[in-house]
Amino acid sequence: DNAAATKYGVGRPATETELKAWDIDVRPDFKGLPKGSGTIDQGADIWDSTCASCHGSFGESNSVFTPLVGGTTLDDIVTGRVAALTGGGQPSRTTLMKVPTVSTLWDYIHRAMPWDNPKSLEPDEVYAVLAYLLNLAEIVPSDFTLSNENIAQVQEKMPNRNGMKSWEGLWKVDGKPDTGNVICTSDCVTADQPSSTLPPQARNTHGDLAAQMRIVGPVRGVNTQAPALS
Amino acid sequence: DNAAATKYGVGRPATETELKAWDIDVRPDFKGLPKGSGTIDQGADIWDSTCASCHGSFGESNSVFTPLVGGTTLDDIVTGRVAALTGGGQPSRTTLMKVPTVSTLWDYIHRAMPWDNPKSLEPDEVYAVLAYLLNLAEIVPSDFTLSNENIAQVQEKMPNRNGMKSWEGLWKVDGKPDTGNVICTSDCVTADQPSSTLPPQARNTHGDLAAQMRIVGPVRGVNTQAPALS
Amino acid sequence: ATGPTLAASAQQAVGDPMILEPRPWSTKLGYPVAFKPYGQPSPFEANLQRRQSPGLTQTTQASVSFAPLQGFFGIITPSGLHFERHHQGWVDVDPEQHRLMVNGMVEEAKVYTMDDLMRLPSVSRIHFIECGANTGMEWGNAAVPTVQYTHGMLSCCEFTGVPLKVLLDDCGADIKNAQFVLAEGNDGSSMTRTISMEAALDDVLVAWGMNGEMLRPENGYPLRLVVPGVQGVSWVKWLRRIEVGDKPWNSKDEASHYVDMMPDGIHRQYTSIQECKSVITSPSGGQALMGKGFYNVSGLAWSGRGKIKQVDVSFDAGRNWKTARLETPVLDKCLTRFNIDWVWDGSPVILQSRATDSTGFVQPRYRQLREVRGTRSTYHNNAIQSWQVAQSGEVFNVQMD
Amino acid sequence: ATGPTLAASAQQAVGDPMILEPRPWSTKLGYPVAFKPYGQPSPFEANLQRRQSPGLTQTTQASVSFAPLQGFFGIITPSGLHFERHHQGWVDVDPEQHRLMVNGMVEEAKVYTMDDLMRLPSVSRIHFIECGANTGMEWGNAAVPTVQYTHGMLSCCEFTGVPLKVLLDDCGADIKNAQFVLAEGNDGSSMTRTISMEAALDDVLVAWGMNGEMLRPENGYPLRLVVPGVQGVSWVKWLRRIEVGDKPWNSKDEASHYVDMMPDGIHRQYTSIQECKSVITSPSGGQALMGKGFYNVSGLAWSGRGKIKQVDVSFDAGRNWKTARLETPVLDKCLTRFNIDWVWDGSPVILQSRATDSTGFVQPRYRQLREVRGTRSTYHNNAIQSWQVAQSGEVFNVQMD
Ligand code: HEC
Ligand code: HEC
Ligand SMILES: [Ca+2]
Ligand SMILES: [Ca+2]
Ligand SMILES: [Ca+2]
Ligand SMILES: [Ca+2]
Ligand SMILES: [Ca+2]
Ligand SMILES: [Ca+2]
Ligand SMILES: [Co+2]
Ligand SMILES: [Co+2]
Repeated sequence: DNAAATKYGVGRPATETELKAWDIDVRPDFKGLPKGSGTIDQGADIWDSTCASCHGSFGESNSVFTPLVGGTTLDDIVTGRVAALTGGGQPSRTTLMKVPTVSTLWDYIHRAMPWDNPKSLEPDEVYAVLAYLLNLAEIVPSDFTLSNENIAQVQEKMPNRNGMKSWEGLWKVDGKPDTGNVICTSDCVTADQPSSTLPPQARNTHGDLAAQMRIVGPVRGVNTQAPALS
Repeated sequence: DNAAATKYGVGRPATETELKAWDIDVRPDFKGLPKGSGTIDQGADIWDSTCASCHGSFGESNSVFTPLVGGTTLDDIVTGRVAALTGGGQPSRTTLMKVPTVSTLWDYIHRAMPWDNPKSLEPDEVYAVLAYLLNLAEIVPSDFTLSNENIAQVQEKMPNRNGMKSWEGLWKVDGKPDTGNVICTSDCVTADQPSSTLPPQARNTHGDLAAQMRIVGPVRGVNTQAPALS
Repeated sequence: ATGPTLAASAQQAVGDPMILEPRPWSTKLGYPVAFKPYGQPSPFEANLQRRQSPGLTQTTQASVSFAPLQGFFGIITPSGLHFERHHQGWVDVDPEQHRLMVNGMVEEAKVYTMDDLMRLPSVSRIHFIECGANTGMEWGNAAVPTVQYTHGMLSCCEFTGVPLKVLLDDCGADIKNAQFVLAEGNDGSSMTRTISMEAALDDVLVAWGMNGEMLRPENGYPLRLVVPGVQGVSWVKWLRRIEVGDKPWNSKDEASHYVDMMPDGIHRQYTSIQECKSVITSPSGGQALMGKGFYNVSGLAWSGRGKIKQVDVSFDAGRNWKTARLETPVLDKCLTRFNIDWVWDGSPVILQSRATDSTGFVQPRYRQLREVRGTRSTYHNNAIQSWQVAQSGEVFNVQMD
Repeated sequence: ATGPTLAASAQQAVGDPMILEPRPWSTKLGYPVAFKPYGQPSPFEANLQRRQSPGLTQTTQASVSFAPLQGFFGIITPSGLHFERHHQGWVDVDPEQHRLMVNGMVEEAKVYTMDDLMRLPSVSRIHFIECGANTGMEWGNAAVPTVQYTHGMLSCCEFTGVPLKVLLDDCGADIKNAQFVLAEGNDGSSMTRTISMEAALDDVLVAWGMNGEMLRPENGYPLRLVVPGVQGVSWVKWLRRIEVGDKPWNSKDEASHYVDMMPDGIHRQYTSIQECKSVITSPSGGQALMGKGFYNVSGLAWSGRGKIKQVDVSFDAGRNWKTARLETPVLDKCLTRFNIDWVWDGSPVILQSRATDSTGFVQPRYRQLREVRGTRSTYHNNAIQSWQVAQSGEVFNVQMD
């Protein structure tokens, strides 16, 4: 009989079954991770039938979302830093270039994927399909069975595991800003010209702007189907 | 060239014709009243064709609005106070029991009546139909011609011309309140019973209240098609 | 020992199907963004509508629709549920065709387009608007069942517009000799109302904005007068003209309506200001409490003379009072939301709220109001509202003297 | 001497047909009250809609619709035009079927219905919500044409709900040892986000009310977390669970998105707070000024760390600055509307606004931001926005270093 219940008397204790149903989050320390395992072969079947239509056969597609796999090297797996993030070679930042913790992927696939049928995968299936993705990125070998027992070791091979830092400046209310400005009111230093102007073709990429603004008032939307006003 | 135009440079001077079109208000001192006249006979024709359908042949109808005419006496015309407002005999307060200034009626009929075709009456027509109404209330005789020349004399016969006072208490921001209360916080004087409770039949006059309130929350609408909860 | 209690606790040990059986919304892909380019409330909220009070008016165009205060939170009125009061119906004005004329005791009468007006320095402020006839049906006795009908001619929005003073200055108004302005609408009734020059120079706005967007057509699109603290009928909608003058106009709604009849048969005119008032909106009439226990009693307080200073709530028909929490911001001539904890023990009880404003004015009891104004003055009923909670939990509208 | 000038002045002597020829709305009976039980904007306002930015996202359910800031007044966002950001589409949750669970480091894990929650002591407060990715398309260069797309992942509403602290207390949360809470939604993605205990105990709300009515479905009906000052993705919608814990969760949107990449390739995580920022909304990109002369330049300023203290506006690309008027109320972690007079002489000019918050932080220039954060960090672009007015009056999005 808790003190709280005495105060407002609303709500009721959650049952074990209810907690089991909803308390599904998995933390980086693997708190919340259910037991289970899955092979890459099993994962490949699930992937092909359930995931590939959106993410591509090798997680490379960017037709419905940015690629999941790509841009990481065996070297990154050693260093835990994805080198391509500093070079400019890779066209986009793939999921495996960014995500530092394997728990994140397990948790997210389990709660949200496949996108059009979320929460349909059993834990073993999540292990399997995640193993398949990790193998695509050469983080685990092709005969690997991912399980709750060995996932902590896989964590030690995540390519970008050392590539993130918690940034208190924007976390704590009194965090220290890393940028800023000073109030200057007259004859302030400023560039003579804009460093960037809207590319002419971008003027019309969002359609006729006249149709996106109020028809009366101090200013009007410009008909961007026509050339710029002169 | 006014000072204001220099400041913002928006807007433009109104023309004489524009002022004539819109500056149509008529004040109690008859400022704004256009020249013209109309007889009760003319007014009766207009009334029967244009007004009676809503207000009744004698301005007595309350089917689309409270009655315009009724409840005033020849005595009221002498005193300028409508006696029925203090007695309880008259079922409703008619327009002519209340309106102290004849300008009000001229102005309003001209701007807003007939209700479904407002601003369709010419000044002469307004004089005529107003004369008709005033005659119904026995304020002017049946051979009367109302005009801008004699309307000030008619004002002297308005039955409730002395029945209103301007109330500064609710006009000026620092007006003196005529009611109020004091903050009492414990053991305050109060009646034991409500002086009035919602009549049982009124519980259902507004339909099913359950259908008028949110379906979740701390309180719910009561199904007032059913008897009161017990 | 075998019975519903045990069965219930066995079921409890398993749990709530709403948790155990995944709901469709958590196992499907939802709707796209901009599916509704202009969004709507959930269909589950459809009960909350503006409604007429049956029998109150003879027509639907010279009538009022009441705002469902029983369902509101905070102080902002959703624009779609703003109360309506029209005298000749509402109209759909083309803003490009709309004009504002300023004339009378000015150096130069002027005409403005919406484009002109919206170029001028504007301000934005949150204010309540209350019809002078709000709670009018209750002058004689408890007459209507819910707070929608007792107090629903009340709304509160953020308004944006140009101060009327800017326009008066722009036309060179003769502020020394003029004491009044006339505001005139552009609907069928071309509603006219006299406004005091005191207000006109203080905080009156010629407004086009309401809650961040343009006024709704029912509320005067594209232009209405905002007269903070003053009864709604003076907030002339579809505003087309301002005249500066030295005498009041005694327009129809200042000479036949919006006049308060005193017990001696004399009517008070130019009773503009809405004095300090409050009402508990939850729980309120026509609702039922869902059993004993803790409740957050919530309501609204406002004053046409300034800010709300304090709201007290009584749970015993006015014998004892406790001071409620006021939500912030507490603004001038604006609704203030109050909340107070309450544990209902299941016995019959009468709830009241009593507001005090920054002038020190305390909201009157019915007896105090009627002693001065009788029971037939129609307008400006700001008496303390009482809600009677029956043992059943059903809440009734009652009046305490 | 005969020509258009004379003709125009002759016509002027007669007047404007909009005044001389009575408009239909002033010569007809209008629509009845409650014609629309839930009202809508005027059809003349139809241009103002939430819109997607073409090409920004690959799907419409993991996407964003931008609020048309160019048309807003004051600080309140009309609920129908609140920006949207969904990760798995928006859903229509039945409030009777909705549950909130609180578990983790608590004495007793509990389940609440909406009825339970709405009985608890609630508060109402006006706060902005800004997506961490707002202005994200502009990190590298001026990319999109209007303020709807540069800054439209921004809205501001009055929210009503129970402080999260009340629920944490009700469940006996171990506040000493726990440093974080997890918030989880009930949509397809069951979005999870880590919230700092500092915020949870301060001003976070478990909210059901938005602008006086229930939340809109797109914004989390019937329950969302309100985390003042913090990026929108943390304001978990369709909220179903709160877990109290001693470590952050590194959820998908804390480990793959909403992480800010620095020039050295390191990503910053848990970058929650939206720092001080401002933008001029009128005039703004894609608009044209209607000729020389007086304008009321208007915009919005906000800070996730407190109140807005001052907004300065430059009409010469940042060389000289004037302090703008701030509309009241100026509230904590809330939009503040600023206005400033301006006379446009018809020559090309660049407009900027620069906000300062109550901590003394001054909104940075692009150069200052990029010196630290580079150009590929996607989130938290709060640089000074520049609008270039061409001689033609057309306004273009440009960036000043
Ligand atoms: C119908 C399309 C679709 C299908 C099928 C699908 N996904 Fe996805 N997936 C998406 C979209 C869209 C997103 C991005 C969601 C967002 O923006 O929050 C996503 C995100 C992800 C992410 C997170 C990527 C990141 O960086 O945030 C992972 C991991 C993932 N999917 C794995 C899978 C797996 C495994 C399957 C099959 C079991 C699957 N997906 C099936 C569309 C799909
Ligand atoms: C289609 C119905 C209709 C017609 C026709 C009509 N009226 Fe009216 N009249 C009304 C209504 C309804 C009101 C009340 C309007 C309001 O509430 O502001 C009214 C109000 C009035 C009033 C003001 C009464 C008061 O106390 O406020 C006068 C005077 C009046 N009408 C005179 C006339 C005259 C004269 C005509 C014909 C020229 C006329 N009416 C035609 C419906 C009508
Ligand atoms: Ca957990
Ligand atoms: Ca299975
Ligand atoms: Ca146009
Ligand atoms: Ca006049
Ligand atoms: Ca004629
Ligand atoms: Ca129900
Ligand atoms: Co009214
Ligand atoms: Co976002």
